[in-house]
Amino acid sequence: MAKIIVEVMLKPEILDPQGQAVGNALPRLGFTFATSVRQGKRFEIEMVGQPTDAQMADIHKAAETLLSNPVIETYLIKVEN
Amino acid sequence: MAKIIVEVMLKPEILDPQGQAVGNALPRLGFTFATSVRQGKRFEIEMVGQPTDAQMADIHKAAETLLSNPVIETYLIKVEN
Amino acid sequence: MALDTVSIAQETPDTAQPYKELGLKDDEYLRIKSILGRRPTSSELAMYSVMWSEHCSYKSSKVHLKQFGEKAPHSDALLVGIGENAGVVDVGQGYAVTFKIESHNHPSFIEPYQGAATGVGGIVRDILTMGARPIAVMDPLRFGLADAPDTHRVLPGVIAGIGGYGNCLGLPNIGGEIVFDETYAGNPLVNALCVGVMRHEDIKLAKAHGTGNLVVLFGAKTGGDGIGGVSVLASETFNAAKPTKRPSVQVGDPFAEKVLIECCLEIFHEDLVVGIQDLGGAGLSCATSELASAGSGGMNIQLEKVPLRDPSLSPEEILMSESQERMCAIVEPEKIKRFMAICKKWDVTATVIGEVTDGLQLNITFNGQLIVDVPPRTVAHEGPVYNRPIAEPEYRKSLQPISSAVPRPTSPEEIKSAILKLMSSPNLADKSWVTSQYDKYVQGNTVLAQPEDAGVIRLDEVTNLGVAISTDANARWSYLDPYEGAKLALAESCRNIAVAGAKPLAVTNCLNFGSPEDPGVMWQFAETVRGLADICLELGLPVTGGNVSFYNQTGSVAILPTPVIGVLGVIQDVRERTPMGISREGLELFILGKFDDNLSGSEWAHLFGEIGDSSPVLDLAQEKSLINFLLAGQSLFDAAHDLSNGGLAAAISEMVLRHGIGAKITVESAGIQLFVETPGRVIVAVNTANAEAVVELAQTHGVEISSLGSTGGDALCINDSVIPILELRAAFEETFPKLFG
Amino acid sequence: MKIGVVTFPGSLDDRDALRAIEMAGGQGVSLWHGSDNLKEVQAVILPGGFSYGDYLRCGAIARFAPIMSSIIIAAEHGFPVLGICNGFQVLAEAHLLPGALTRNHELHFLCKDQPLRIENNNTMWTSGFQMNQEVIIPLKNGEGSYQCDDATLNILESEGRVVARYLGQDPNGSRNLIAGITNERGNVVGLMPHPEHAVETLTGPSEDGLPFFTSILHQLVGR
Ligand SMILES: Nc1ncnc2c1ncn2[C@@H]1O[C@H](COP(=O)(O)OP(=O)(O)O)[C@@H](O)[C@H]1O
Ligand SMILES: [Mg+2]
Repeated sequence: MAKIIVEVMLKPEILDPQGQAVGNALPRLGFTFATSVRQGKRFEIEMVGQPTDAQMADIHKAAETLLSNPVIETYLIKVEN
Repeated sequence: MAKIIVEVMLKPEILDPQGQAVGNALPRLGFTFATSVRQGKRFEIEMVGQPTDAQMADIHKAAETLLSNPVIETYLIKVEN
Repeated sequence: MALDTVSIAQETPDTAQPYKELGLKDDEYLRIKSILGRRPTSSELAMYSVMWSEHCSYKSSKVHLKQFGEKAPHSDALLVGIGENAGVVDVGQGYAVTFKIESHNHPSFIEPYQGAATGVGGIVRDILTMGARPIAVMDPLRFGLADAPDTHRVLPGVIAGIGGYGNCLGLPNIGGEIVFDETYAGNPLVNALCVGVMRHEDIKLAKAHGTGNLVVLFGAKTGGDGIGGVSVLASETFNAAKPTKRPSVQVGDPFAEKVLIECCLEIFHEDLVVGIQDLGGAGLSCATSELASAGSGGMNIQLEKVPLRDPSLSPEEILMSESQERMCAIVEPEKIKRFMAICKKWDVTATVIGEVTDGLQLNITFNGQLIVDVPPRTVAHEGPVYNRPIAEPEYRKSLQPISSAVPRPTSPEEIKSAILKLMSSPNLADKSWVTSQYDKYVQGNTVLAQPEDAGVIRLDEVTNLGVAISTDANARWSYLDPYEGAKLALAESCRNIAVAGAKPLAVTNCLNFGSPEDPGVMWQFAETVRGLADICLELGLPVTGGNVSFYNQTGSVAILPTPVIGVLGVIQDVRERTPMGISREGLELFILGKFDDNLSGSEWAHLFGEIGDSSPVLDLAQEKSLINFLLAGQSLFDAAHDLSNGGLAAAISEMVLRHGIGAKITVESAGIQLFVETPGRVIVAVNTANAEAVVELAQTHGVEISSLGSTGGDALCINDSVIPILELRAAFEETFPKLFG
Repeated sequence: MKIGVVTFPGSLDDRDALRAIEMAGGQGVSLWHGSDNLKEVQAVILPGGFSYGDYLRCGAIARFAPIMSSIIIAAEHGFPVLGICNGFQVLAEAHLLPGALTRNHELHFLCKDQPLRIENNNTMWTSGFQMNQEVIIPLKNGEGSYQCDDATLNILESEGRVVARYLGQDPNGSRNLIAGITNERGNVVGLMPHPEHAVETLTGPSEDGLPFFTSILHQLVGR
């Protein structure tokens, strides 16, 4: 059984109000470690067995069309076991 | 300069309507690879230099109080360079 | 893993059971044994423990609540009374309206967003269950002090949760309340009201009739939500090694509920159900036992058929799960195909899990083994009843009158700074930061919404028939005198309805109190119910339902007694409604009703840390005359606004701020008259041409009327004090963004 | 004159849009997301709401509905489509309009009576407005912040494809205060504010939304 991770982040040039809000909240709570915060999404997709090449192609297509919007976002796919 | 990644996921026993919506949409689009989908958050936090022990402790505290709600979520911290 | 079946229970009568951990008392456990003639199985124990909890059985409040039935006024409007999921009233033209308030207080403290969201989801399902389309929601809320750190955790989450769920369902939010008081720290009150409409013939009841009819569970799959408590049972009794990580919070899925609403309405439209019940607190335990108990009695359920989100759930947990967005319907076999087709259309999971029998028992099997064999009435309707000790609380003996430390401003500067102070205080400041997070336009029938006195919704686009709803509570008066406090809250709610131009018709309530095991709290509760029942009888308004929330306390400190009252009114032509804001220059302002000098419980005194010693006493005759006057004069008013929290000072400020048109008023004793909250008063703005008629009308109704001033300009002028609207608005509007933005 | 309104699971303002069409003198036809049949309507409105709960991204799942495949093909051939709020989000996800709608900068759902300026009255849906007419129309959404890259923004501005712009205080952080845009042909318009909630003063802040519905009817007659 494999687990596919798809990480979706806003492109750097796109305003990220959520990340910004976290970035502003941290110092108010006394946390001073961060210089910048961006917030994105993380999908954990379970599948039976290891992904075949055809399935990997499908996963890329799903990440590109459904899980992310290429106009504003980028994605990264990882396979875990 | 280090990058701290905080991954926040709903606990497995907690209903995840977002993941469910994706899981239901995939087969409608002809993607049949997934047996289950969960959706969580991913924070990318940039900081100057490598985190000290005290800073790591702070990062854990921030992850536990601000970035996640331990009643329904779990978090995982990773350090990238 | 061993399944505890009825036959095992018979064979092992002495097995120890964790009934105490499940909240049952020794005598309650004995009673279960005597009902069954044996020890309960673990599944039966689970059902009884949750159904006999305070929350589901009303065991401490029942003896008091029955006054609502005993003292009930005769009302032709009441179509369905207390006892069903929500009461239903006839509003004419063949329309029936159902409305109810429920609390989701504690869950909203634990997880503000989800707690509040699922609170909205729950009350909406109650309304839907009656056969109605939900058409609006309201949210009376109470929080700890506005500047307390925990309030900053709780309030934004609660607001986002109410908005997140209600907006996604497409329900306009048309009003509510936000009040801050120290006693709510740790015990926020999240009450939610929903109102729905249907045709008379579409009313549905939670009854399982007809041998052979099918029991259908539909909506979301069942997970481990809200069963933190029962995991005790699953783990201790059977398998100590099993992970008992069962969440006590529920997560809402508003999209699933929206789809469920549309699916149900289509099912109702085709008349496909015999009875229907939503799944809320106590989940399937509650739904099956209530349906069977209210029906002919017999029901078989095959529990393994319940679709699960988490396959590791034990039968006890399936019975107790409080997973949201589920419904249970009784369907005739010949209609099941069509029922399933509609569910499929909406992508709603539906499963036949059992059938109605001609027996008297509720029998539940799990993979063929009998695990529950109970008379359903003993679970659902014949739970324990307590006559808890009652004692007038000590604090009432040490109440002090309002001291001279509470200022009575008189000079122009004093008046100006007092008004600015009052209007910027969190309890009176502009709530747009909150209400702008709620959709008030969806469905296109919202005629009045916050910040108006009442929400008004159009029911019929052709005839313009509509309903008005208001929720009110004055917990400080209830603290001073719970009997009068309850009456005053109801009177205020009626006044809010009448001010908008609607005729009060029916009442719902949500009674939020501390621990019923504290005799002082129980006294507050008993006095509240007595007051409510009395005034409802006197005004001829039926109580159609409600909710009781006990145990809102931290240690020995209870919240202020907070009976939240909701009143529903009917307005024949919504185009005639009266708004609260001054919309034109040159209008004459009148004030109706008398005032006294008792500042007890007022917001002004509260700002200086005082509560005083005596609540006002409701003058019922005056209140009735005022309501009649308002209804008779409806067409004569340009604007009308009720005086409540903050008295005349707040009322006139709000009227001015609504559209930014000023006013000039004169008062004799500003120090008292501006701030006293004497009930039974209203300000009306009247076109000069109508002024004489209004005065005459007041006199014929025996309502005291006096001229207050006139509208116009860009300032609120009180005697010689000039408060520019810009300045007043800044004070009024900056508080919430500063606190929570 | 038949105008379709699509109901997706989670659509909320579909009935309001149908009512607005009827008030403008048209015939509203309800279209179901699961069918690709446009029922011979002459224009389509994608209404507001939370299609599929808007859980992934607003409009991201709805754009794959069967009805959308018909609408996308038709729109590319000049068929008039108006996307209101969630409908605008669906159109952006379907790439019938450029850019994307993202989380409001204050991170809250925001419901308010929003002043706007109509800056293009050359579309099928706005021809009934005066150029630069100022109107008040309810805005209500959590993800209404219009974002696109600089090149796209330049094109939109230089070609006059900004249909409506927010006036006064910035409600959500949209680039250049954009409230609505059109495609090159002017047949597809996306709008964050809700004109269907501004068709009678009894239930809305104004009647300023009505021209969106009368415009299309006039355009269709003229064809
Ligand atoms: N304070 C109250 N006043 C009037 N009726 C009440 C009150 N509290 C509860 N009830 C009624 O008791 C019945 C049971 O309440 P409850 O178990 O909360 O219903 P539900 O499970 O449908 O929410 C309902 O009819 C409800 O309206
Ligand atoms: Mg119920």
